[in-house]
Amino acid sequence: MSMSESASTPATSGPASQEGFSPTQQERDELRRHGILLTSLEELYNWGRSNSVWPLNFGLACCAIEMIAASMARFDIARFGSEVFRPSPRQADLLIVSGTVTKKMAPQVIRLWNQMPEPKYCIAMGACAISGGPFKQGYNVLKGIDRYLPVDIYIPGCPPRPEALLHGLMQLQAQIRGQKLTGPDRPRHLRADTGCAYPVPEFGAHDLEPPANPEVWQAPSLPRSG
Amino acid sequence: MSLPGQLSVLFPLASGLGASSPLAAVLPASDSALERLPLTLRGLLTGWLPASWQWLANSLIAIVVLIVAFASLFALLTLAERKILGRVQNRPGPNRAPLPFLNLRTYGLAQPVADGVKMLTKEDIVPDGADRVLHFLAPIALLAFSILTLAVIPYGRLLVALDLDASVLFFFAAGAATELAVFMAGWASRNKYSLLAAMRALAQLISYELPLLLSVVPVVLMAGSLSTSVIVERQGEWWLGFLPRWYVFTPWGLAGFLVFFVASLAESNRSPFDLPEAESELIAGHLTEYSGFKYALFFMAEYFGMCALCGMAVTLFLGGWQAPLPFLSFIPSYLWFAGKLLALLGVFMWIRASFPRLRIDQLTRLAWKFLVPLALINLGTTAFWSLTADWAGLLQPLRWLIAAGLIAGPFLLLGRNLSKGLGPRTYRYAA
Amino acid sequence: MTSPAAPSSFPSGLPSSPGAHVRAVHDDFHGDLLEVSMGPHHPSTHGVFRMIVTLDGERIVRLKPVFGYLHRNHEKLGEQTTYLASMPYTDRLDYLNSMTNNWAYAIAVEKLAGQAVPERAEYVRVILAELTRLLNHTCLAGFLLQDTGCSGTPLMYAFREREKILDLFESLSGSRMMCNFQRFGGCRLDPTPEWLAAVRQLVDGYGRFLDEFEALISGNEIVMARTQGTGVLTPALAISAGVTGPMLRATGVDYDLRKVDGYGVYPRFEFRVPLGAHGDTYDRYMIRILEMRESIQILRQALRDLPAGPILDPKAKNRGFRPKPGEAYGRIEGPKGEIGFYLISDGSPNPFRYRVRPPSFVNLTILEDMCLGQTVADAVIILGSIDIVLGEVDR
Amino acid sequence: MESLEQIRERLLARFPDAALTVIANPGPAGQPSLLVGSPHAASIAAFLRDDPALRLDYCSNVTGVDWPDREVVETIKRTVPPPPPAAPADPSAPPVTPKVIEEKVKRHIPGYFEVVYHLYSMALKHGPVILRTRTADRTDPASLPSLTPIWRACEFQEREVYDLFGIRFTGHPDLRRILMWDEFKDYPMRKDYVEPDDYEWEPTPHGAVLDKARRHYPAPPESR
Repeated sequence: MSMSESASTPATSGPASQEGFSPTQQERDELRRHGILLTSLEELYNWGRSNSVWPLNFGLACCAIEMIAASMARFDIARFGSEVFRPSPRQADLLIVSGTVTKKMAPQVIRLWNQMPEPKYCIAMGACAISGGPFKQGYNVLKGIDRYLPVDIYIPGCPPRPEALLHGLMQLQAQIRGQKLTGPDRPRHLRADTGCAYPVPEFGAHDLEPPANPEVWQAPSLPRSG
Repeated sequence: MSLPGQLSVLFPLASGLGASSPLAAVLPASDSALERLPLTLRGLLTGWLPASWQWLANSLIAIVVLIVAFASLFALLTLAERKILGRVQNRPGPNRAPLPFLNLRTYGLAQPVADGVKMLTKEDIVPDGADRVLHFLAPIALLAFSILTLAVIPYGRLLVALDLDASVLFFFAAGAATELAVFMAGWASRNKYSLLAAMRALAQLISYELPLLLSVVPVVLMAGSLSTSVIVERQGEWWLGFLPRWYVFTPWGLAGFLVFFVASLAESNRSPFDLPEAESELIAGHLTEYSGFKYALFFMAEYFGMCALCGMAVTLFLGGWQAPLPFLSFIPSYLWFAGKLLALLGVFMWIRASFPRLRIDQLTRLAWKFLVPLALINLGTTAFWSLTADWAGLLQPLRWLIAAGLIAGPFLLLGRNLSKGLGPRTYRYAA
Repeated sequence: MTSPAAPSSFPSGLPSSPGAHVRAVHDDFHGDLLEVSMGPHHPSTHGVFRMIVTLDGERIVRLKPVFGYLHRNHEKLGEQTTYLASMPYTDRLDYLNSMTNNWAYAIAVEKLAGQAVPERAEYVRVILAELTRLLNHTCLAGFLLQDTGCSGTPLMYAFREREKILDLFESLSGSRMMCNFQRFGGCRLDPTPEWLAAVRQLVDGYGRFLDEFEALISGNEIVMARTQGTGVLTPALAISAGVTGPMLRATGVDYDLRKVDGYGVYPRFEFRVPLGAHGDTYDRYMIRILEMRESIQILRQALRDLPAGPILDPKAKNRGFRPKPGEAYGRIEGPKGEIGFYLISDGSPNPFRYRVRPPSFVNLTILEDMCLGQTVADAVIILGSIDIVLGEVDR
Repeated sequence: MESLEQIRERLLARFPDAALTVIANPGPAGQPSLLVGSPHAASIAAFLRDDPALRLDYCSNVTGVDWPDREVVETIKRTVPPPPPAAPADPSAPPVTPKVIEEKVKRHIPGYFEVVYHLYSMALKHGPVILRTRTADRTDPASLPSLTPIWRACEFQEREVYDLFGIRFTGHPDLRRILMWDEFKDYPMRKDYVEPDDYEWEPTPHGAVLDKARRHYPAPPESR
């Protein structure tokens, strides 16, 4: 504790430096500059999994080509340690929903997600995966994968440029690094109340049944009359 | 001057290096301190123990050192492989992962650590209806057999964990058992892709076991011993005082080395023979249903197997820990071994970055119709080489010519047969 | 199997429900067969395509393709929007070749409305279409080799060239992949001299890239062993099955719409049509390589002869566009084969019927015929050599 | 290549009782088509494929069209005869010209399904010849002969027409749904298809979308 006080930054004067010391990232960086390492298992864990995000080798539509382009020499997703595109969901950490999810494909996407081991992350890449995009009015197009899956990062664009995917990946890494492993907002796989398997919709006579997973997604209500 | 006969029976090694050898003067009379460094360190650790306990303690230390050394080599190799692949493909490769807690970017050196942390903490999934016991045992068995093979390789003049009389036999016996583990993994996963991969793996590994073994027999024949240490010692002489007498620099040795190298590519499931985990065909093959640390164990075992086979290739054909030139002998032998090993591993990675994959029938055809006959012919050539050991003067080049012809002729014939009907084509254009 | 109309005479009684996953079948074949579902998530199905493969050991005894995992209702949406609003949707049909899709649609609408196109626009269209052909064939070669198990190296070099072409597209149209560049009666924008100089530079360097690619790959023994003699297609079957594009020409049938229809200004250029003799995977690969060399020739001539003038017909009307009632079928030689648009107008701003004739969907008809008796590993590269893009197959 | 009329003449000579109509194309494309009655469609297709002068060996495009019932308002020019002169005609008067009046006539055209085939010849490099077959009405099950036995290219395209339009092709070897899943009951490319209501509010001033929103939220939710 005395060390943190010696690093005379304004941040350390807060109540955080009293009991139950949990320094913020800024405080940590400041301490690091003074040669003091503050660490915990939590930080090691988050550091490890944020720097080794292996995506599933899974492409849906147009965005998949840009996803491939992001792993190619010009953009080289390998710099972030993410070029290990695993073909089997068992070894993947990240599901990049790259393209239009049709109703015929949606159950398979959810099955793939269920087959991935925790901790796992989901990126909705492109307008179609976010909301159905230009094909939203189509009868066979799912209006956003977030109706069935918990999405961590949304990358807009039609299709997003490879740089956008890299940015999304970096945002995901930052999100992982910021996670607290205890407390009410701990990640999904450390909670007892949420299951890791999501219900797979059935093919109905006219539509998928159910059309959305109510635990993940609620239909927005019309915010104005009319 | 020469050692008493009794002693030379007791110490075959010593007699090989005996003062009767005209090259004894070139070799260092005694090992340098650097050469003895590993033993000195071990002595510091176990020297205080009673003599009867020392043997056990030394063995334990050897085991721990082997595992730790190769586990860290594995970590480095994964990074090296990604970097080499990146270099071949005109891109930087992993270079971000900052060192933990320091935010220091060191060319991605921390990448394997991050991967390791993540792998350790991943959820372990066993599919419904899978054979849980075998599913659990397969990676462990594979790793165990791979580590066993590492035990008999002489890493330096004084460094061999298990110096058996028949260590070559031991090596291939333990290595062959890995096939069982791969099949276990494929069968226990209850996945059709895994099963297909397991069948492929069996067909492939058994096919290549034969040329692998047959390519070693000439070495055993020439060295007159099944002990890896002796085989390395036998390669420690010099032609004309400066050309190393490694077996790879003889016609039969070169052919044997190439057969061994190709077969070991196949035995370690490396491209272009990575059919059991052919990504574009069988998802991830026998690894399809493995997640988390079990998958990491498989990965590790694959690299251990690769290291073991490369180490064996170095031992059998590339002179083991011997220095390539007499005046370089001051560098400790284990460094020479490490250098040769890393170079061979680099070739493995280079090949992986360059070649497409064979089909399973072409793969087995290559083994049975090309490598096995070639290895057998090589065996005959070695016999000729052995019989003509006393040819001297003008007969010496003749001996080389005959041996080279004995191998090159069948090589060309068999190779032509292998690629029958294939070739570049010419195309016509519409009028 | 819920479809009521499937007759029992068809050899396949396989369940087509995507819910029915892999299972072993025992029927009239000897021995035990293994039924494997490849896809819709599989590393080498080029998207969300599914093949239900029945295997005897590694040999394929039956292969049923399953489509529709990317059925995005393109035709329905096309009938719900105006003629011009469908143009960006055509970009997303075959998302590697937006420029040729645009052109095929523009040609169909121009036929429907009797719209003339200025000469400069025709030349620019040829330039863009041939650049697209280079792009598509380069990527195809890369993906095909990826399917044979190269660890990404040929694909990386193919994508290096793709990025160069995409840079050109981006600087011209503002978008890398979804260019939305053609209009009814010309093009959206006029290329600048700097852009044309950049194209010239790319075209001059492309031959060298092809030489390098070929030196490393076309003569590689493993590539030849894998591709020669696999997936043989006979000319008679190819014609009957409506196979078009490089796949048809690899069987030796001389049918190139650039020569047959002579649309645009293609009759003014000198180029040859390479023909294969064996109809196997290697021929399909080599025909594409040779076509790229011809494309370079066309590009050189088009860049040399590019006339001045308007890029868009001044009388063209793209907004509030209402063609007279009637119908038209317009087609061009896309990189994957004949891409056509069939339009029926009833005089309203929206097409009454909007139909895409997708080359890769029709080319898939003979997938099973080509794969029977081959191994799983062959099926993967045969599929790769057909050159499908699921956006176009399922629409 | 011969004109479509000539082809029709030759076909009629071969198949005297076939129903063959040339449908003109009013647009500038100039692609008329040949309407073929169902009973003879397969034999006519085989004739077109094998005839040495035509050799239409390549069926490029197969598609369905849904023509719903429509009311067509046609403008018909009618000559009205001059009214009979009430008075004895004055011979010097100018002759009464017949009067042409335009009147609008409503005509009801019953709906039908149509399948269009675009045929080309790879051997002789000509085309297209456009074939059409029609159902009598729009009632289910609509059924038309399959041309897959003549051209393999029709196999998947006819399956697609079956999937999206609900036209059953008799003689098709493997008529299953191709794009939609098997449990699906509707035929989405029909003009009267109503898609499932999974509408989601989106901030757009687009008229059609707002209409849809009104249908989806019948009563406006309580104001906030």
